[in-house]
Amino acid sequence: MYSDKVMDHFTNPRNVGEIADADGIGEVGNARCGDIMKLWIKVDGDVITDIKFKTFGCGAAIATSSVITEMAIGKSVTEAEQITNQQVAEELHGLPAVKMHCSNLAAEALAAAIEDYRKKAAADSAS
Amino acid sequence: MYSDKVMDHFTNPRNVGEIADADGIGEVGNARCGDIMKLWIKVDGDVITDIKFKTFGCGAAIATSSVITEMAIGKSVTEAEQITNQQVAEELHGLPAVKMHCSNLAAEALAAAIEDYRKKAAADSAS
Amino acid sequence: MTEIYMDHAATTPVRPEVVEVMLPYFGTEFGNASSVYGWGRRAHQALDQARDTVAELLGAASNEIIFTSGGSEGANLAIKGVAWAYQTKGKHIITSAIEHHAVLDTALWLKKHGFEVTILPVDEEGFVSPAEVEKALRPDTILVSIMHANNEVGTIQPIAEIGAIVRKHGAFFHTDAVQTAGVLDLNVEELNVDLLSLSAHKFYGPKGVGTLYVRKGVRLDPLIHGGAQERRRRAGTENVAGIVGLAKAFELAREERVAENARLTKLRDRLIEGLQTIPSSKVNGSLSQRLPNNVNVCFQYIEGESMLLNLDLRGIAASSGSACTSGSLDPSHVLLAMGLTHEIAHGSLRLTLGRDNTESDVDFVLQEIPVIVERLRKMSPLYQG
Amino acid sequence: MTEIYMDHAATTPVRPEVVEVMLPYFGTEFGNASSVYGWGRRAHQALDQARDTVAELLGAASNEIIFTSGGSEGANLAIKGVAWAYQTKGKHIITSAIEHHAVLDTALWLKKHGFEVTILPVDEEGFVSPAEVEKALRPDTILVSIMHANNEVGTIQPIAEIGAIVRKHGAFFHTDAVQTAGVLDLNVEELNVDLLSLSAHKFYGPKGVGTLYVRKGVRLDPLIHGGAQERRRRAGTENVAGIVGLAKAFELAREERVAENARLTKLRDRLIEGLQTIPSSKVNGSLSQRLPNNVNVCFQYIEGESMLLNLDLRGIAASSGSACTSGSLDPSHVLLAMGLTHEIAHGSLRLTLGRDNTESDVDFVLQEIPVIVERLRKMSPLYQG
Ligand SMILES: Cc1ncc(COP(=O)(O)O)c(C=O)c1O
Ligand SMILES: Cc1ncc(COP(=O)(O)O)c(C=O)c1O
Repeated sequence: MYSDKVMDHFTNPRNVGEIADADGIGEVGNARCGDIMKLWIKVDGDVITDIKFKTFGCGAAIATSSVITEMAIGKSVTEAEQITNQQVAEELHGLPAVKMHCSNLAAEALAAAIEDYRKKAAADSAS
Repeated sequence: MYSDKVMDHFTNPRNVGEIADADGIGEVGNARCGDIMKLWIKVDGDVITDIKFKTFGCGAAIATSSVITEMAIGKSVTEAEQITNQQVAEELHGLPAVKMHCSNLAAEALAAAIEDYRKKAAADSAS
Repeated sequence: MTEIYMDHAATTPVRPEVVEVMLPYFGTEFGNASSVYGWGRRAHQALDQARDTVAELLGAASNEIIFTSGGSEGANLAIKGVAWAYQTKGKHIITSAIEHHAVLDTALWLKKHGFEVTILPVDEEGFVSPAEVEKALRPDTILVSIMHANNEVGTIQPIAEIGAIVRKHGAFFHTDAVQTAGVLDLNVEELNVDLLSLSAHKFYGPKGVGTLYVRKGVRLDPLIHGGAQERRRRAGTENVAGIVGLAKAFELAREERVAENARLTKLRDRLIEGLQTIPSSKVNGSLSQRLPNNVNVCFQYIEGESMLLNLDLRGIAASSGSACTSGSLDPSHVLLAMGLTHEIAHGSLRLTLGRDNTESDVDFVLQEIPVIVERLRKMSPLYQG
Repeated sequence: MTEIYMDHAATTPVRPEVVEVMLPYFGTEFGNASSVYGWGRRAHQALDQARDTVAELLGAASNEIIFTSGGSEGANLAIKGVAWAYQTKGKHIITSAIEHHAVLDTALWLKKHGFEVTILPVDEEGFVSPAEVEKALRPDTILVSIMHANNEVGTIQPIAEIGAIVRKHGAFFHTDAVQTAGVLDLNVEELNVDLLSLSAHKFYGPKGVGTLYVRKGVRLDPLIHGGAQERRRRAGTENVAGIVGLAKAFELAREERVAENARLTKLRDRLIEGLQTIPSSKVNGSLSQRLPNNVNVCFQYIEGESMLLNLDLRGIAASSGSACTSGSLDPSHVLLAMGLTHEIAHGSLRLTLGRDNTESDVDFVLQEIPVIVERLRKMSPLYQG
């Protein structure tokens, strides 16, 4: 049902954890649907230098969270922001149809984290 | 589906044929239902001395015709008249349920032959 | 006594090659195809593969294939499924007088539930007329169901032509292909059908498993509600062994089809020719548009079952009318619809050939039947021979 | 890697003794049970014998037994069959919130067709209250359908008590016994049921075959119309091999039932005890009225599928909620009906034991699960461990 790449990321998820002094935090999903993703990013200049995640969810949810951390790291926030759920699924060599909508929230979680980073940065420069 | 006794009478039917100078002839059933029985009887005194049948019909129809000829021969017409379809079925060690109504007409054929005999006898004595 | 089986339209033995591919799914590969772990995934793969095979053989897409428990369920699902799903669009259904009871009785049941049913007549060879179908079609006709080939007399209907007419009028078209699957080329595009049902045990697969093809876009209310199997159109834990067996049997039949049909046609024609020499006999059905394995003859003055019993005593397995309704005493509704009288219809004999039949089987049958017919006629009050 | 199968509520392997009795009916004894000749009569005899066996095991008469294609068809036939046959008497049906979808979805479909459906709640252990059934019964109630034991949490309902109430009010009573057939004693008299459905593949028989018991006098509209099989209540060429297999498997299960249940209960309790030591875990379902092979636990903060995948990677086959609906993303409707929150219901794990499981299997599972739970919790944003 899952590709080898999904299983690889599920079995050995990259960048699990939290960042204590994160520059941005994004959280999407809810327990009702069975998927919650939380992403922490560290930004230096405009570049994402560190990223960590925690996920409550199925195999697809964990694998998408893991793979997006690899996709985002080293990218500028503007680039990272443009990653779509579709690209995440492709990076994992596809996801089962039933998982495409609910469990593929990683791009949204990343976007939320970047938005949070932007808000904080704006607040910082305003203060 | 059929008892051994049914199969015996079906395979080796007794008294098949016609009686040219019969004292009574009975015919029941119709081709629409798939069963027609015709019985010829010869009566001496009050006793059935000979009996023959022809049947268009299924295995049960042929076997019941055959067995009733054996049951009736040597009996007085009054006794023979009292043979029921149920007795015919019992004599054959039973019939499949689906065959009990349609193909078990032999007693009726015999009764019809006896009625015919009575009518003729009455006509003869009246003339 | 050698036993000769000539009732392949009733059912067929499962081929050893088919049993072989089924066996693992009883044992080591017994998983539920809905489960996520290894056993479940392997069962699911087996289903996917069977589905692809069947789809390809029908010229269909895999997601247009529903596995059922046989031909009867397939016909019921097709007809009730479309009827309930489209009842707001229309309530008129068209079928023919010679359909299998799985179609006819389903249509009549729907009639009790507010649907209107038109039952088309057939001609003396058993053909449904495409022109009659066109005349019967109405704006509120939602479904037409005409069988591909008849199980009793073997007449093959002009399905592609009827399908084109039905499509033009915007109704859906189901064909009961239970007797043609594995025998004729079944391409759903060429046949112009929207739904097609078949049953594995008629082509050397297992009993209790069948297929309903449903064209993409045709909605169906499920007949069996419950789990999410078969894309929510047929609930129930999938009969993996049976489905794998169906696909294998279908594949084998279609590979061997052309050569086997040629062989059977020769045997069939030899049988027909031989039986026609019996006085007061009549071959039923079309001689040109006929299943390669079907022989159906009426012998006047005698009744079918007594003939079958005599044949059985000589080791020959045959049928009189449809095996499914042999519990009934009515003569075949198919023969009556073709204009035969009750009396003659009662005397019908069906011989359907198969893989195991040889020329010497045919010759043995041709030797026995005249004797039996003669014997029974001598007993018959209708015969003035 | 050793593979441990602990999903016997989803399906079971066919026992070799069962496959063995089935095999002849694929090959030499392939006849259509409706045919009059030798092959047909022998197939018919095999059916009769299977029917007698099943009837006896249920405390029923042979003519009260209908063979189906499985549990889902059985439930659909029972519910739709009674509903259509008695719709002029009344249109009210009662069932419970924790039924299998084969029952629930059927009832909901009938609702679309003008029937009224009352869905009874359950308590936190999954019990339907007989008093609630009595309150829900109305003069126009024609059918009540309550499952014998739940497939997810294993809670066994007070069927005999509910049945007595239903009978007093003049409605018919169906129980879905798919999870209890072969496990509990099923006597239709003692259970006070009018209809009872079961499925062979849950007790080491083949997939695609089941039984519906229908008490004499209860009328049913067929679900599958057509031939005269099963006394006109279920058309279609009989799956002789499958039916013979069902009877054999049922017989074996009932012979071994008492000893096997004792063995399984011990394993089950060992599992439950071990899993309860994991923090923030909760056993679902009744502890006293429970299937001997069922374990169902929720682990807070983690999600079921990711647990199943991890177990699969360690060679352990288990389930989360019902296998039939694992295509869905909703948590179990059973756990929600028992009052669990969505969040907790998503973290459920079902382990169902069977003939092949040993104490060392249990110990291996008890060693693996805490590691997996810990690992997933560490990844979970909900866990503040
Ligand atoms: C309680 C219950 N009812 C009905 C069914 C349906 O049975 P089947 O899959 O054989 O159709 C199942 C199993 O899937 C079940 O567990
Ligand atoms: C033309 C036709 N349709 C439908 C059926 C029903 O198929 P099944 O017995 O597999 O349900 C049959 C055979 O019995 C048939 O010959």
